[in-house]
Formats: sequence, structure tokens, C-alpha cells
Amino acid sequence: MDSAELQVVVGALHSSLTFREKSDRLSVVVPSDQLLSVAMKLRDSEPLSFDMLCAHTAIDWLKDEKIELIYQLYSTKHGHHLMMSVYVSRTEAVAVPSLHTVWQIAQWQEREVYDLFGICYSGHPDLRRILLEDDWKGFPLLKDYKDDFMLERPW
Amino acid sequence: MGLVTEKLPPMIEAFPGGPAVLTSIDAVINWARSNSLWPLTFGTSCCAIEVMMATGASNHDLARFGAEVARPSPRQADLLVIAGTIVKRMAPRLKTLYEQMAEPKYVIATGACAISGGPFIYESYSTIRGAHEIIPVDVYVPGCPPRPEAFFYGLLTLQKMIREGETIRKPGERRKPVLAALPPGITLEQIRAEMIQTLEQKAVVNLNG
Amino acid sequence: MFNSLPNLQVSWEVISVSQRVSTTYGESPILAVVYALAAIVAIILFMSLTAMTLVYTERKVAAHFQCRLGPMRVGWHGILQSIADTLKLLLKEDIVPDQADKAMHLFAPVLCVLAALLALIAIPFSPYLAVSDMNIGVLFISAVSGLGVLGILLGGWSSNNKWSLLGAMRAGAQIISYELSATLSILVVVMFSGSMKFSEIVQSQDQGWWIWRAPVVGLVAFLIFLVASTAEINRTPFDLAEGESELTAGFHTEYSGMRFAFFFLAEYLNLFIVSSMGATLFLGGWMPLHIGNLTFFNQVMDLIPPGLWFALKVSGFIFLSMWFRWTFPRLRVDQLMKLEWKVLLPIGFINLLLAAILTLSGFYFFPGNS
Amino acid sequence: MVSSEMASSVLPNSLSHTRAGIHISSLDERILKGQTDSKERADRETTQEYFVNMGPQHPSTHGVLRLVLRMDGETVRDVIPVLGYVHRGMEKKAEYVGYRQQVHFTDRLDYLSAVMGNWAMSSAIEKAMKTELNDRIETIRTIVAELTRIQSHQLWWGVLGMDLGAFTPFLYGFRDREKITAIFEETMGGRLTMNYIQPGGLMFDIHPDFVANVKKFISYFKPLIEEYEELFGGNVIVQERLKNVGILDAKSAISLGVTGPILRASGVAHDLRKLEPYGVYAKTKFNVPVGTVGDCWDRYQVRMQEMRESISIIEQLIDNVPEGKHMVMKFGAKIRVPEGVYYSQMETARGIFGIFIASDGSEKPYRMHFRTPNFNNLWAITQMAAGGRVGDLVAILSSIDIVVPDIDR
Amino acid sequence: MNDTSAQPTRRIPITGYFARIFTGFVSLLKGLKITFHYLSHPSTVVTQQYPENRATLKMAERLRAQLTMIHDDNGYHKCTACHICEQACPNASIHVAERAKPALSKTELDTFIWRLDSCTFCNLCVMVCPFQVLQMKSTFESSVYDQRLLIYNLSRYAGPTSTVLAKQADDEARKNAVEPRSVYDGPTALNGFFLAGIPKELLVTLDRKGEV
Repeated sequence: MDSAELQVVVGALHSSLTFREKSDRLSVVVPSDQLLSVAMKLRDSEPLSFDMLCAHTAIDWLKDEKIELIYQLYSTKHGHHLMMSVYVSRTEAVAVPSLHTVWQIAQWQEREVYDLFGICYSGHPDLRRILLEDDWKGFPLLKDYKDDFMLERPW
Repeated sequence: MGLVTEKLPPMIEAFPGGPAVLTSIDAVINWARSNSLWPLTFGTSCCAIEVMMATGASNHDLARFGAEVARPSPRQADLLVIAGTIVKRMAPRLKTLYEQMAEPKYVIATGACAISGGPFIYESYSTIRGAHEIIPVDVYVPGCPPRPEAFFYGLLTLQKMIREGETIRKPGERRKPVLAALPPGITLEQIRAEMIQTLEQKAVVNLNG
Repeated sequence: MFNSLPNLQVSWEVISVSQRVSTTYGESPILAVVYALAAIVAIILFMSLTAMTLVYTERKVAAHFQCRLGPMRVGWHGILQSIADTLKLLLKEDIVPDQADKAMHLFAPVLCVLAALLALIAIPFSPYLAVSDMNIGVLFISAVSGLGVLGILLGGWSSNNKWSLLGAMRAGAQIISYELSATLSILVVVMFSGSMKFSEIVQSQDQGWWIWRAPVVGLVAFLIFLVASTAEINRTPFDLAEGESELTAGFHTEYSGMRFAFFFLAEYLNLFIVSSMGATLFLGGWMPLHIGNLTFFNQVMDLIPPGLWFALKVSGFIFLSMWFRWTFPRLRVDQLMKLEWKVLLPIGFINLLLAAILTLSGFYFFPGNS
Repeated sequence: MVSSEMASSVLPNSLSHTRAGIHISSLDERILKGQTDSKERADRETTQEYFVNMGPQHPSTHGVLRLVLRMDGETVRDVIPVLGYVHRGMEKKAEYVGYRQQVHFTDRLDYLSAVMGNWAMSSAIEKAMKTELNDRIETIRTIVAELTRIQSHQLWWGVLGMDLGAFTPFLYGFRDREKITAIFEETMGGRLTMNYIQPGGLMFDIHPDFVANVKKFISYFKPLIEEYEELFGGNVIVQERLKNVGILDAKSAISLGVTGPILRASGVAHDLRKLEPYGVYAKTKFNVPVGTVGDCWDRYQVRMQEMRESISIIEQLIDNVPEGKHMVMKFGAKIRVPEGVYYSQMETARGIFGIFIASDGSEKPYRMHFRTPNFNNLWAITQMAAGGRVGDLVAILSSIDIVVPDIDR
Repeated sequence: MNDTSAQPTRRIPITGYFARIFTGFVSLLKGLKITFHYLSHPSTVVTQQYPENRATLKMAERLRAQLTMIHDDNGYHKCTACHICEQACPNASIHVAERAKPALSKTELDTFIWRLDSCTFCNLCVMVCPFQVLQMKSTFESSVYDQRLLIYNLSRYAGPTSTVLAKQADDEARKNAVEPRSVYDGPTALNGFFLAGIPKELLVTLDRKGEV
């Protein structure tokens, strides 16, 4: 399925879905409260069948005061890609539904995003830091992360 | 190190001709130690492939130096080769490993990451800038990663240090020669006298302290 | 020692060190004590030299199996490598973990070496060189080699390290299981030769070695012995007790310096003992190679002194063991047990039964005077 | 090394807390949770489970991976991987350096397929900038990538041997790998981390002897694969150790996001070189080997077959490397990627290496994410290793072919 | 974890007890044959003996192990201290120090500090240099006992480029324009300048008269 056809099918899943511009592939923006149901549909509906979650990460848009969660989906059946993003506020800590029931690997990828960005996932069975120590202060991939240890490039 | 290396030297030294005996004992012990450097199987990243594996492999063969007996347990190892990046989370473990090793123990830091943090000196929140911040390092082998030959040169450098810098008269102290060999393209005269002096002053590493 | 060339007609007379000591004792007790002490020193020297040579050989042989050179820089072709290693190990700091059972931790490696030393007593190296030629030699070695595993168990348990304990438990289970098969295969030879005395077992092979003299049965027993003995001394493919990739360093994880050297020593001594046993039981010990009626060939073979024969056979055995080690991967722990209880043991029993039938019917190749 | 780790882990946990109404757990809590289970079990069945730490310094964890094992005798009940012992903060660092400088960081992720990492990064930048490359660049890239795949698999073969307890295959594998590193060194100036493939082309043109040496290597290596099989793959002990061990079925493999040889061994013919051809793969003929059961033996076979396929790809390309320039971008120029988000991926020796770039149009990426194959592949171990022996765990870990810095980044 | 009974398993054919033992045995013999082949053919030994073969050892010409600055026959380089390599360096391993009082040009190189201890040999500095001043060499024997010895100054003199110097009338004028620098000279390495990874108290302080 090419990008245009995919847009029609994905757009029909829920009325609140919008599409992101300036992306090299079809990129759908899902509201946080619809995330779990849309993900389920993306995986289970036959023409889409996005059965693999390739990557899950986040971008800290400091200026917009938002954190964008990004899910790279892939269908081993049809071979098409989809980028799914969810915007959450970066000023107050809010919980996003965990997708580990949809794709198992989400469990660990979400732990990574929690570790580096501090995003909390509701319904996650084992949410804890993955790459850093449990007693680490702060979330290093946030743009305003400060650390005495970190050095700036002198020249 | 036990009886032989701690109680015996002062006793021998008192006898006439004792110092000469001690010197020859030193020579034998240092010969044995420098030729039997069993490394700990330890490597964190890229350097481990070049420095721990490729050197041990047939083409370069660490066994020629008698150092192919890689011990997985720190208790039996003599040589800790820090091959790869040390990060904050690994640092206490590295220290533990070093402490678990039995004396005499030697440390070689290989590659940019282990010497100074390498590519991750700046703007990294977790990389330790050099293994010497955690444990005393005897020899630095630069490279990213160093070639197996470069590591052998580092091993020879360490052997030189063991042969020249240790004596059972002062257990737990070792003296580093200033230069491994002449660094490429430099003659000794070119290195400033002050620098040598300062280095000499700081060359004795007290491991007990 | 090997001056007098024995010839075929004279039967081999075995004089052991213990016999010599006791005979001298009648003449002069002091001389006997001196003699015994000299023998002890000689044995200890022999033991450490053997182990050092074996370690060096193993490293060289392994290197050439793997297209490399092995130790090269310490002495000519690295010949002093083992000496350097030994010296270094002896002078290394001796760490006893804080939580360890200190007495047991100290005792375990000693026990391992002791077991190996005791086993060394019974083996006849040549007709004139044996410490003690006891009439229950086979039984003695079987019993004493069981002591070694006690050392391993103790070492693993007293270290207070889970990997050590796991390794020790593996070693215990493994050695006790494989002891059965080894004993069964030894029994075959005992049955054929009708004696448990090593010298008599050797003498029973002057017409041909048991490995081929007893049709098929001897060979099968030999193969079982080969496998079981490799397992008993914890060498690849049965080195589960110290399998590096699984258990860090197994039972000796927490050992350093001299005590580790003791384990090392015991390991290589055990290799030597097992190889000597294999050579003695199946390959005729110090008996020269004789083929039927080829008198000239047999006479030529007799020119080689028996001590050298023994050394040759033992080195062949040791080489085989090294060859295995540097070719095969290691078995998994349940496969190890399966191999013993489902393959080796049944075959061993059937073999023993066949051997009994053969002995009763007296059907040997080259039937001799036994 | 082991006991001290344990002591710190069993302390009463104080690091768990609540954030945004969500309970944030800690490693201590995770381990303690397992322990209560084992106590209950102990009451029921009278055997007591215990925990051991495998790593961070352990010969078979290929670096500094730490696995906390819940064991019942020799049987592994549960595996808790603990990561981060080489977490160098590469994604943070990537936000501070320019695009051209990014390439050499990929060398240090999956260092065994460094060239493919370079390629993935370069092609991500090229795709974003819509740079057209000539055939010479693409062909050379394909050849060196396949050589990298072979050397990576050679090393894996050797290390698998070592993990199963045979040291000799390790040295044979390395002996032959040195031939490839010599070719690399000659052309790229490095043995392991080459930084060879650059955005817009290659750092150097190939060495004049490159073609001849590659041909020599291929004729040398072809019979050796069969020898590998005879020495190791055919060995009954190896087969017993690998068959029916660590089974991963296709469905969970996909759900776990596993890629590369492991996914193919589970029976999914998923290979980006075939499905979304890049380089000159579209012009070459090769098969995608797949397994049937998804056990370690299948993974072994898939990788061995992949080496043969890689050789055939190189054979098809090596004779007619097209003429042309080796660099189409001006080297000194700073690279500015147009604003937007880009995700591009490539099939390395271990699976899909994806690079996600969020650009704000400046010289440096706003956010760079490396989707590394090993991160996803590793988690399959929690499914594969449960119920097996310690020996099985080692075989499984080796059959996944992990590179720890690639997991931790 | 999940239901293991549903998973497919490999069926190992049950071809008789003794047949399996026999095939297993044969497979072991095959392996033994291969290893014995290598043992019995000493020509298969591939080991290069490094310290012994040092005289004949030839490294690949492109091998990157040491950064050098190209100096011409007169000992003059072409570096204009333009800082392009400094910016291209991913981890600030290069520091170009300009001369405080340039003699002939607007900017002149004082010391070219290169940190071997942190260099990753990515070759970008060599590639971006507009004047081809830098070169990677394959000198690999650079192990040291002290980390500070890994910080090199690559330029042999502080002063203008060879082109500027060529325009000078006589040797005397050239000599006046330049000032010799040795390998371990430099404001960064030895003058108490802060260097990441090297503790301040370890840095050797050298006072060079009137500079930096």
C-alpha cells in the first residue's frame, strides 16, 4: 500500500487523527487518550496489520513545551511503514497508555523512553529505568537537562 | 605476596652481601612476573575485539608473550586490560574487579575511551573521562582501537616497567620509567628537562595508599 | 636404571621403592630413612616437573592445533614459560574471601594434590620404578581418585560463591557418575588378567595388549575408559566444573595465587595418572610392543627400555586427551548425565558380561600363559 | 564479583517511587518480586530457587551485559537483563555534533558491522538531502557491506564455538576474519572502526589491489565454510547443544520486534535487502535463508547460509565495479538537513539498524535516535531462556549474537 | 512465560540407539581430522611475530594511527591556523593555538595541539583541510606510562606558512619570523589549561616567557 492509500485507511480509524507534515513517510498524530485503541486497530485490521513496532522514541520540543512520542510501525505482512506520534505536555508529568499489550517489545522501549525522557506509561508491568541507575536524577535526553558532570566542548 | 616478599627482604638485607642477593631475587621475580601476565577477560566495547580477541587470535597470538591464559576470574588474573568505554554505571564494578585481583596487578588502558573518554569526553552525561579516574593505570595504549601490534607494544612497555620498576624491598610501590621508548619522531633531548623532573617526582605510584 | 636389557624368556621382576626401603631397613634403618626421604623428594620433584612439562606441552600443542605458535619469548621457544608461571603464581597474593570458610578453603586444594599424589604411588613406571606395587593397586587408585572430587567440592563450597558452588556440584555429580563406567572398563581388564596388581596386569600383556588381545571387548572397554577418564579429570568436552563461558571459572573462581596453582597442579597430575592407568591397563604398561611370531621385530622392540615404552604410551594418551580438548565443544550438564547413564553404563555392563564369557571360554587372540 | 553484586541488590528497596500516578519500580524491587515467588515455591515443592548474577564481567556476555538469573538448580527460571553498563549517552552527544561527524559514532555502536552503520547513517542523511549517488559508490558500498557481514558472521561463529566450550573454532574464525580486516585496512585505513562510508560517497577510493584481494579472499574462504561446517556444525555435541534450544516462534518474534537472522530463523523471510533494496542489491541475485523451528540450530544455519549468499553477492559485483567518482558531495561543506523527521533503516549483520533524525534545519540534528537491532533482539532472551539450563542460556545468548554497546548506545 | 507446548519443535529422528552413537562418533572423528591437519602442517601457522619482525613489518599505507603535520624540506608547513580542522573534529581533539603576536601574516600558528589520547582517527581533519597540511601515518608504537605524553604539538615552529616565508628575502628574515616549537610544547598540554579527562593537579605547569 503506498502512502496515499495508507493515509485514507488510517484516517478512517478514528476521527481525531491528523497527519504530520515534513516527514519522509506517512505520519499520523494520535491523541493520547486514543492511543491504545488506535494501536490495537492498526495491528489487528487486516489491510493495515502493523505487527511490528520497530522503534519507539521521543523528541523534546522545548519551544512548544511538548514532548512528541514516536512509534515506527512496520507490517511484515504488507511491508508498509507508518510513523505514529503522540504529543504530551512536557511541563507536567502525565501518563500515556502503555502499548506492551499490542507489541511486546513496547515494554522495553517504553522503559527506555521513561529512562531518558521521563514519560510515564500507565499499565506498564515493570516501569523502571533501563539504561541508567535507579537513583539517577533527571532525564538526560530532555533539552534542558543539566549535569555537573557533563562538560561543554571548549572550542 | 606473603612471607617471601614482605618479611624476608629486611632479614636478608641485614646480612653481608644481602643487597646483592635481593637484587638478583628481584631480577628473577620480575622476570617471572613480566613473562606471565595473565589477563582478565574483560572488555566493554570495540577495543575488546581488537585488544582482547584479535591479539589472542592466531594471526597475532598473545600466547607468544605467555599471556594467552585469559582468566575469567579476577582472583587469578594479573593484568586488567581496560578495553573500551567506562561509564558511570560500570565504574564501581570496575573498581570492584580491580580490588578483587590479587597483588601484583597491572592495568593497561587501551583506546581513546579508556584513556580519556575518547569520542565521549564532552557532552556525555555518563562516560568516565579516563579509567585512571577510578583505578591506577600503568600503561596507556592509544588508538581507537589500537592495532594488535600497538597493544603488544603496550605489553612490552608494561614488561619494561615490571622489570625496572619493582623491588621486593618496597612491596606495593612501583616506579614507572618516564618513557616507554622514544615516542615517534622525538629525541630525548627534545623533552624538556623540567617535564622529566616533574614526571619523575610523580612516577612512584603507591598502591597501598 | 635401564642398563640390563631384559629378554623375552625372562619374566619381568618388579621391584618397587617400598620394597627396597623395607629390605634396606633390615640392614640399616638410617639408610632406609634416607632412602625414603630421597624418594619423597624425587617424587615431589617429578610431580612438579611433570605438571610443568604438561602445561607447556599443552600450550604448545594447542597453539599448533590453532595455527599459531604458542609461548615463544621466554627462553628458547618459550620453554621456560611454565617456570615463569609457577614462580609468579607462588608469589602472588593469596586471597581468602571474607565470607569463606577459611580452614576448608585452605584445605581443599591440598586435598586435590594429595589425592593425585596418592594415586601416583600405585603406578608402575617401569619394572624398576614403582613406589609401591600393592596387590590391590587397581582398587587403591579407584578409591583414591574419589578423594580428589572431595577437594573440588570443598573448594567450591567453602568459597561462598554461587558460581563456585554450582561448579563444584557439577563436578561432584559428574565424577561420581563417570567413576562407574571407568571402574566397569577397568574390571574388564582385571577379569582378563585375573589380578588387581598393576605389575601382574602388565605382565599378563606380554603376549599382546588387552586393547586388541581381547577381541572387540578390549577396544570397547578402552573407549569407555577414554571417555570416562576424560570426564573424571574435568577436561573438555567434560569441563563443566570450570566451564569458563558458563560458570566464570567454576569451583576455583575464588582461588588465587598458590592455592590456584595447586588446583592447576592437581589437574595436570590427574591427566598424567589417568593416562598412565590407560597405558598400563590397555596398552601394556612398560611392556614392549610384540607381534605374534615376528621374532626379529619383537627383539628390536625389546631394545627400547621399558621406562621409555611407558613414557611413549602415556604421552600418546595425553596427546589424545589434548586433541579432544582442542577440538570439541563442551556438553551440557543433562547431556553429560545422559551420556553416562544411558550410553556408557549400559554398554559397559554388556561389555563386562561379554568379557566374563570370554574369560570363561579362554578365547583370546595370541593366547598366552595367563 | 558475583556476591558483592548480589548483596546490593537484595537490600530493602528505597528507590521505587511514584511519578504522575504511576508506580516506578526499581531493580531491587524487580528481583525481590521474583524472590517472593520462589519462597512460595519453596514451601510447595521443597526446592529453593536462588539468584545469581551473570555479568557485567562474565566471559559469555560479550561485553558488559548483566543478567540476573533466577535459578532452580541448573535450570534457569527467569532472566532479568540489566543494561546500561556501556551507556555512553550517544544520542545526547549526537545533538551536539554536525551531521558529518555523526558517521563515526555509528562505528562505535555495532562495531562488528561498522561499515553498515556508516552506510545507514550516510544514506539517512543522503535520503533527507535527496542526494543522488553514482553506481561506483553504490557498488563499492554493497561489496564492503557484504564483506562486513561475512567478517561479523565469522566472528560470531568463532565466539559461538568459544561459548560452547571449543576454543579452536574461535581462532579459526578469527584467522579468516583477519583476511577481511587486512582488506579493510588497505582500503579504509582501519581494521574495526573505519569511518569509511561518508554522506555523499566514500572517504577514499578503493585501493588498487582491492578487487584482486577480494577475489583472493573469496577463493580462499569458500572451501573453509565447508570446513567450518565439518569441524563444528557437523559435530554431534554442537547439534545436541543447539537443536531445540531457545525456540522462538514467528509470532512472538515479530511482536518482540526481533530482526535479522533471528527473525529469519523463526521462519519469517524478512530481509530489507530484498524487500526494500538499497545499494545495488536489486541488481544481484541472492536467496534469503529462513529457518523452520526458530531454535539456535536454525539461527546457526541461517548465518552460515548468509555467509555463502554474501559471497555470491560479492562474486556478482566484484568483476565489474563501475567507473566514477568516489565522492559526489564537497567534503569540507557543512551538511544541513532540511527541516522534518526522517527514519531510514538498513539490514546489518544483526538485523535492522534504523536511524531517526529530527531536524530543525540547522547544522546539527535536533534529535537523533538509533534503532539498534540488538536492543530488540536481546529481549527475546527472556522468552527463549526460561526453562533451559545455564549452558543453554550461554548458547542462546551467543546465537542472538549481541553486541552490548549497540544495545546500550 | 508463554505456552511452550504450542511452539514447534525440531524432531530429532530416532534412528536406533547404536546408529546414533555411531554417527555421532563419526562426526567427532571428522572434527579430529581437521584439527590434526593443522597440527601436522606447520606451514598453516599464520602468526606474525610482532616485536621480532619489527624490522620487516609493513603497515597498510592508509592505516590511521598517528596524525602528523606535513613539513617541507625546509621544515616549514602550510597551516594558516584557520581552525577548520578544529571545528571538524568531533570531540575537540585538535586545538589550534594562534600566535599572540603574528610576525608576517594576520594569523599565524603557534602550536597545533593534537590529543592522541582522545583521537578517534576519523580522518575528518585530514579531509577538510583546505591546504592539505595534515596527514595520517601508520606509526602505532605510542604507548606511554603517562597520559600527558599523549598530547602532542604537531607544528615544529610558531610562525607563518611556508608560502609566506618563501616571499621573505633571506634566511635571516625567515629565522626571525619563526620560533621553534617542540613536540611537548603548547599552551594546552603543559600550561595548566584545563583538559577534559586530565585532572588539573596532574597537569604540568611550564612557564614559557611572555606567551599565552
